[in-house]
Amino acid sequence: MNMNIGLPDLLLVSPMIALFLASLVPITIKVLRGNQEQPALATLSQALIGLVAAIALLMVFGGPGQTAFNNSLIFDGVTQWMGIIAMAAAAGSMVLMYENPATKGRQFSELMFLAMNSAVGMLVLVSAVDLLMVFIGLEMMSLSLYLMIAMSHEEKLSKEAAFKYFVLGSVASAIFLYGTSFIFGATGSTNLLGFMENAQRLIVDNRLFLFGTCLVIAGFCFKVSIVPFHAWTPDVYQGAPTPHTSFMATAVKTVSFAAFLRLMATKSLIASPNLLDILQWLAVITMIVGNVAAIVQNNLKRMIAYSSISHSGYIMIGLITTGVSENGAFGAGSVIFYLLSYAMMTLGAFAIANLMERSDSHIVNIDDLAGFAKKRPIMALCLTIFLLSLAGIPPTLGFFGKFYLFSAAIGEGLLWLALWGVVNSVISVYYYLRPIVVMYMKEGEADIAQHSLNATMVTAVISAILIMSLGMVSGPLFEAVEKSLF
Amino acid sequence: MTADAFIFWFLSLITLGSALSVMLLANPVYSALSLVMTMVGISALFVTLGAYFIAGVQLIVYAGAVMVLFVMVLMLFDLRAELQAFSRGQISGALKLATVGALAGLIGGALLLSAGNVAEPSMAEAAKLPPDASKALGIVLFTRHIFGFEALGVLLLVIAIGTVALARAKGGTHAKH
Amino acid sequence: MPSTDVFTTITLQHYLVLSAALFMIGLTGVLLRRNVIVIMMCIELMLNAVNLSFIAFSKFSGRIDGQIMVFFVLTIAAAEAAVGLALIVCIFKRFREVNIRFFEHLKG
Amino acid sequence: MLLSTIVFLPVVFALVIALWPRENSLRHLALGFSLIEFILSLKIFQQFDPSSSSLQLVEKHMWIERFGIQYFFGIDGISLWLVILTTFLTPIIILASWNSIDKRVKGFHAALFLLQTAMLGTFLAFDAIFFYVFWELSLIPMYFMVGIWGGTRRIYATVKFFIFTMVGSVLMLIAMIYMMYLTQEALGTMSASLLDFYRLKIPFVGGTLLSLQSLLFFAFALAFAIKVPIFPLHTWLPDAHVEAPTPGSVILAGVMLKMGTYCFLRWIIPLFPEAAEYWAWLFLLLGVIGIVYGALVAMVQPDVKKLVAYSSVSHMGYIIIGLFVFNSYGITGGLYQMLNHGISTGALFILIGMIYERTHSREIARYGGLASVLPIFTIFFFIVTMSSIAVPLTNGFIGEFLILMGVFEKNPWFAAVAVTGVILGAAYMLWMFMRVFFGPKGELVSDEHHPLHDLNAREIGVMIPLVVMIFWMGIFPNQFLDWSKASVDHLVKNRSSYNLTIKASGSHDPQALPEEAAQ
Amino acid sequence: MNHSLLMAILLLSPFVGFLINGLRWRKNGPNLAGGIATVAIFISFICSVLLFVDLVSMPQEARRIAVTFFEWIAVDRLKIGAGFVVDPISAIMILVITGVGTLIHLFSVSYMHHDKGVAKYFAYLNLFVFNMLILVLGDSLVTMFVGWEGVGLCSYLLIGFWFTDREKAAAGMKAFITNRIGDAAFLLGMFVLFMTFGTLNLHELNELAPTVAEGSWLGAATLGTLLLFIGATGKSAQIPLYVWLPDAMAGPTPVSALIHAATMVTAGVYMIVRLNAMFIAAPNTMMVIAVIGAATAVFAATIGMTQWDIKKVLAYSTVSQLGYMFLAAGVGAFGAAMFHLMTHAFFKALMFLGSGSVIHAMHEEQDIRKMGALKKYMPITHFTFFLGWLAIIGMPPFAGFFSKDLILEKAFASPLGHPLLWAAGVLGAVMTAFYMTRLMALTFWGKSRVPKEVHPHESPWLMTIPLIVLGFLSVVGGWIGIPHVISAILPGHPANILGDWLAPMLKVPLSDAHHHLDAATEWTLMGISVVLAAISAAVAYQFYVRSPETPDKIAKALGPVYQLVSKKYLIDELYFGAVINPLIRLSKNLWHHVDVNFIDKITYVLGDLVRGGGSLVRTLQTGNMQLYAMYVGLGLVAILSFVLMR
Repeated sequence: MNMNIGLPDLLLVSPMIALFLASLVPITIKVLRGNQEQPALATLSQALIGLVAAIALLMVFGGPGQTAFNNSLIFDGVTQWMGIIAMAAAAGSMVLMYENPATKGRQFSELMFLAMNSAVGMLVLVSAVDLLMVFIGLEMMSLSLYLMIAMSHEEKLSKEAAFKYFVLGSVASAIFLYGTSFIFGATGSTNLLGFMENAQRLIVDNRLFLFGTCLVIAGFCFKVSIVPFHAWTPDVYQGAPTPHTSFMATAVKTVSFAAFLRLMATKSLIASPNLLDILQWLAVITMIVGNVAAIVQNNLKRMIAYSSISHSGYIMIGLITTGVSENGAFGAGSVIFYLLSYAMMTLGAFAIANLMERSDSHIVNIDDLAGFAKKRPIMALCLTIFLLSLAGIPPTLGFFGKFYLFSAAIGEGLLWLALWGVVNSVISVYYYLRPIVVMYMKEGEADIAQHSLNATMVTAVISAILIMSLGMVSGPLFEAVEKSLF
Repeated sequence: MTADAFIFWFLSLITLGSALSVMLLANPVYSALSLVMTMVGISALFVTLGAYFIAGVQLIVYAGAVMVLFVMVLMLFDLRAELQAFSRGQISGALKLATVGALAGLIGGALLLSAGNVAEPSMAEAAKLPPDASKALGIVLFTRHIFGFEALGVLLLVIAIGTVALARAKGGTHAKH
Repeated sequence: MPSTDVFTTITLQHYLVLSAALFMIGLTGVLLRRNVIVIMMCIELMLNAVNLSFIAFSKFSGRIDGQIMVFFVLTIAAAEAAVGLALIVCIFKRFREVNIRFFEHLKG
Repeated sequence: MLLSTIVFLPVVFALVIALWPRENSLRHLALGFSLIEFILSLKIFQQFDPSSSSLQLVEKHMWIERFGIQYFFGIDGISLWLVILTTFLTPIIILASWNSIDKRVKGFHAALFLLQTAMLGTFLAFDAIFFYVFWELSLIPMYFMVGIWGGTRRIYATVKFFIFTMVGSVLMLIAMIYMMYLTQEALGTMSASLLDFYRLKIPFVGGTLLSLQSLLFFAFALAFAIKVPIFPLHTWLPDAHVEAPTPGSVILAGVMLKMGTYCFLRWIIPLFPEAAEYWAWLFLLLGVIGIVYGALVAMVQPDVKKLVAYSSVSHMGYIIIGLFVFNSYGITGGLYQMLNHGISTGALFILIGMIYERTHSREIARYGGLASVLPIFTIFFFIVTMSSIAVPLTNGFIGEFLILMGVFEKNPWFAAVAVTGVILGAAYMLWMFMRVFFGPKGELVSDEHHPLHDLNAREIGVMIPLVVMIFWMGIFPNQFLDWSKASVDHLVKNRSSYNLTIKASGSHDPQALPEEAAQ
Repeated sequence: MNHSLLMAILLLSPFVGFLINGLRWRKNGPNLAGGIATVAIFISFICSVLLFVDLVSMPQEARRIAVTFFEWIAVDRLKIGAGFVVDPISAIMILVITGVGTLIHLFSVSYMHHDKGVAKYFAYLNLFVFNMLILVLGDSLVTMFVGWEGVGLCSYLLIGFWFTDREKAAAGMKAFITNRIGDAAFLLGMFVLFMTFGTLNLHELNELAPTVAEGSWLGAATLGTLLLFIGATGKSAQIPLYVWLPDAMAGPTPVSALIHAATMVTAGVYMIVRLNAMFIAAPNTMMVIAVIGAATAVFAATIGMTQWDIKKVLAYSTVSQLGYMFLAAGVGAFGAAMFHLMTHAFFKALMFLGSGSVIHAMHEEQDIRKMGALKKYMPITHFTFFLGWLAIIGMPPFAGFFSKDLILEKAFASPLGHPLLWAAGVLGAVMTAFYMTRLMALTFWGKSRVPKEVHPHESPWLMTIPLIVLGFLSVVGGWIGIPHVISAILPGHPANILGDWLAPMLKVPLSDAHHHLDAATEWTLMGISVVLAAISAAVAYQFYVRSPETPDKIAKALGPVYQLVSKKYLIDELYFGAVINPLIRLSKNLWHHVDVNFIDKITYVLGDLVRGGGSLVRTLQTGNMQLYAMYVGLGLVAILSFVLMR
């Protein structure tokens, strides 16, 4: 056993260490202050500094394709990009937490502590190539999240959401682990790099491996809410406080896809047409279910939840592309790029939802947006940009995300998936337009939060600007992503 | 029938039986006790498989710690046997059973036919694997899986603080009405 | 001959099927029981089934990593149980109810 | 830099308007801006060489290298006039909507300029994805224009408009991506440049829908057909027109529908020559059905605006059949008819807007005898009507005549059916004219409390340029056609192996040279 | 003087008049407006005369003044210039148009004196003349078509001049749309010719026309000319598109005189004459033209006999007379057609103006049953009208006699003719004599039936002068086409000046180029028609002056037949019932059932499908987490069983 673990490994995992250490700061201060909350802004800044540090360290030390701790962690382009996206999205969500009535105020330090450790879990997840590490990362992230949701000041729905998420998440974990055990049985290892060369042979010959892979995939599908493993998503997204929903929809989804991507990068799909087919069907069904269900929603968050399901379907296209192509960089790049755009626009959309919430138990319906454009023209414009971007209308970033995704799919001959994708984006236009219609074209007095929400608005504006401007320079950005992979 | 086989069948019977009672018994306290029984059974099975350390941990962590938690919570709630242990809805019930049946059939079938699918015993490692593998386990755990181990530590810390925080939260376990 | 074999020679498959049976029992419990605490127990059952599977594989393939996995799973399962029970207590305080039927406010 | 300036200057205008602090001088500012833009677009004539069929005033930079997507503007005889049409109509629209847009004035003008950018970009972009961005972008301001400033059923109309158009364009996007891969196969590197697309030889098998070229053809054609719109994909148009505010209708009819027909000419016909040839019958048939159907349905509309909307369906049918006969007459006529329709239908919508401002009704039955009350208005309306029904010496005649001639050359039977549109066109327009303007005064006209005032100086000022254009284009069509002749001839002659070169020399723009050298 | 300048002045002078009056339509009073308009036309007339003089001075074969101002449309092979040509045929036309036009303008000054829109009226009238000049001078079918539609447009405007009356506005619309039907065919005809011969230039077309008669109905020349002829039926009010002309009488009476009698309606005939070589090459077309012409001549005359509106009678008479012209053209007697066109322009304009004078005097009363004995109140009008009457019923030596006689002779004798055509022509002439006499009798002669409150009076000199001039022309107009048989006994007078003038432009029927009747036959034919017409006139005089009750008796005796004829054979009703109303019903059905209930329905159904799917998902999302867990299980089952397949 070659066990030389040293400084390089520690440097590689330094983002996680830094983030963990940073997470201890607010809670320690709280303890030292005799269980008194320090000013929330201080807590937030500490958290953000931690995240920024993590991003910085990730960029500095996370070289291309280095592994750490005996191949259980890998630091490559996927890790870096996905990590950065997740950390940025988490940071954005934390800013929302700072101003949401259901999360701000008391216990903000604890909340930040949990959120940051959830982010640590994410960093583990994005760098994990060992299914064991994936599991640890997943659990670290999820368990913190369950607690975060349950800690909401809102007392009814958030509890229910947390519990639902918990039970279903645990079942999914069990399924994932069961699959891992099969893979372990079949290969003698849980390390993806360990059986990567054999994966294509095993998936054909070895039913144990095949089933194990399927079960693991099911576990991932649950996390990224692929139909029919999606059912928790709308309920939890709706019940959780808006910033947490944003956290889940952006950061959690990103890192879950990162781990999923690692599995897909074993290229086992190339050898298994059946698996390929079923994944394609899952992607298609996910897009359809997410979109048609979103059409009939009135609750803004629930609508975005369903739309998030459909976006998972789009991203699945990219994953499948990665899985079937010899050099998966294009597909993986498109997935990362899509997640980047998706995280930004979803974060923005939730920021606006945050803006609308007046109390910790306030439910925001789409019709409440009437008159919003008059009252807050800039915010309305931002929401418009987010929604159009979600719908994939050029020249927003969302369009380019879809463009790369579909290009990758077509490049791998998955034309019909791309076709389903665009058909669905037409369906999605219908419900993405609805809030715009209500905002601009219906008369009404939008009831928006009275307290100051500057940070939320700044988040929204930054997201909107990035969505519009990154669209223009998406070419170099995408190339940078693609080149850094594999 | 060898002793091994007998022990296996005996333990499986106990384990499965108690697992079924966890699932079937209406009174949650009985369920909990059956679960303890299952844990013990599984622990014994671990022993038959040569994982002595794990068997011990299993007993301590599960039968000891986790189950105590469960029972405590049950006591806290002061629950009696439920009138309806199972969800209503015959169609959904049947569907659920069918689902589980189908899943069991698929996985069980795959496992039964999996004889040739298991990884070749790794000669190098098998040679090193002593009858009591605790030491080897420790070595592997603190070398190859050191990061996971540390991460686990972090996780436990987080959970500890998190549950306490939840308990103190508005509407949490200590919240007043 | 095979019939006696099945009973006398305990192979990997025996353990695997046993673990599968446990897993399915656990899953059935999750699907059908109404008491949230029992559901939690069933989840533990599923995780134990997984552990059994790992150990069996570990034994029969001669790799110790399976035991490591179980070690981790055990710990995390315990943590999960703690979180789950905390949530249950939390819910019970709010709803005065442990019947799963009462947690259906979020739907549609 | 000229084309880039022309395309993107309106965005700057939109921003300035959005940030302009004073509400009352907003319209003047917008009018000034639009005039600057128009004058700037006239500079194209100075630099454009009508004798060349090449792409001119080219600006070409790599945008997304990975896919060979370029920032690629160029102009040739086919797009030239549509660009001018767009910049010409904008000041008129601003002037026409001086009073009718009374809420969110700022937003309206910003949207208008944004829309102008999108439309100009559509006409000038020569890279598939670059083009697609403009194409889709044009939906958004229009969507808001109808949705915010529109009539009572505006939301239904605008969502219908958006989704209909979107349906077609997404398939086009897929086809574009597919073609980019085809360029990769054929040329080694991926390219989204239209000029590279032209070089492709896409396999075609007659008799089946499933050959590659046919599939791509239909993927593109659907997008454009919805935009045009071709029967039976037209139902969004009447709704959108009726609900849109006057300027929205004008833009929609004047320019946006042309985006569809222009793209047929720019994309479909040269890119898929065999498929276009093979499926021409379908488009001729649908075009002819559109002509007759649109005219018949227009005849029985109770709402003036809806009548004009259906007349657009009819007129666009002419353009389609003109393009799908692939001869000089048809294509020249089609191109000319695009301009005509833009001017005359635009003018009709402006006029309807003017009367709507006065009476707040568009119901034909409530009018009557308007001619004796509003004589100047009547004169303008009559002139525009004449243009619309293609009376000689107005612009409409040239277009229709050439189109019908082209169609006749290809297939006399289609021409024979299409020519009924000439009759029906006169029938529905004059019948409407009679019911609105002649006869005894209707309830709206004779209302004592609301005496109607004839057009004021501003409104006359709006109409004069349009009327001048109607006659100018009718009497001196050659002055217009000469600029397009080389391009159209080039297209007609080399349709089966069309390609477009970039004009390298003789450019007046000194900056253009190094750029082209870099290519 | 420079020809192109002359031509430009000729064309633009009315246009300038139009612009002045059009732009100042609220300010220009009747005298100023009328003055401008009349002068404008008169300038054109002078130019016409100058051009005519130039033309005469040229050698016979080279009589052609062609001017192209600019290239109008040039696409591929199609090269149409703004080219105008004065040759013997168009020279006659421009003289008639500007000459008669000037007179009618002059008449209008007084006639429209009290109308508020007088400047507008003159503007339209000038515009009409402008377009008419383009029509006749255009050197290609397309330029001709410009005028062709332009005059239709002016006709529309002038018929609906008093637009507050919905009936009148509708009449204008009817005229335009009916014309459009013809125009559509005209367009197709142009295309046929262009695709075959590669040009639309009239001169070139005539040159290129096949020299051998086409037998087929689908030959280019036949099809093209047939379609052009359909265009002509629209413009020149022939069966089946004549229906607009009677209604067109809704316009001011001078308009009827100018447009619906003298000039515009003859455009169809003129077109055929212009393209005579092409038509000659298509004997089938010629046959159709002749038959339609003859049928129209008779048919319209029968209706004319039953009408009570003075202008309607004249209108049907016009239709009938136009039928004669087509009959002439159809038998290849293009010269005769032109001749009759010209004489008809004189006498019909005269009669329309005369009727205008009467209507003016009767305070807008048009029903001849309320007139009678106007002779004493309006001597000049009566006298000139009387001359017109003689001319139209074909009494020698009045203008109508010569032209009509020439037509009848050709119908009988031309290789394309047929005795039946001649017979129809004679029948028409007989009926013409009857209804014209009836008109004279009821209006000017017999007993006065004028209501007491109306005091008829002679019109002012501005109105009577044109009448006198036209009356003079109605008398002498025919003398330029005196047949050889007559000139033989009238020494000193040259025979058939017009025929010789036109000869170089016209092609004679292909077979038998030098066919001549012998004098006796000619005399006989002449005699038959004149005598029959005279008898008919006498009978009518007897009926309507001597014993006014007889007609009623006859009408009663004829019963339904009379009713049918007096209701114009119910053709309008037929058109409405069989074509227009079904079309409108169809359109409504298309709108409701195709657009609203089918195409939109599909989109709604698709939308509902999506929404239905959404609702389904909603119902599956019950909130029960065990069910969710079951979905997970089901998904797992699906994946596992799917990967096991195959």
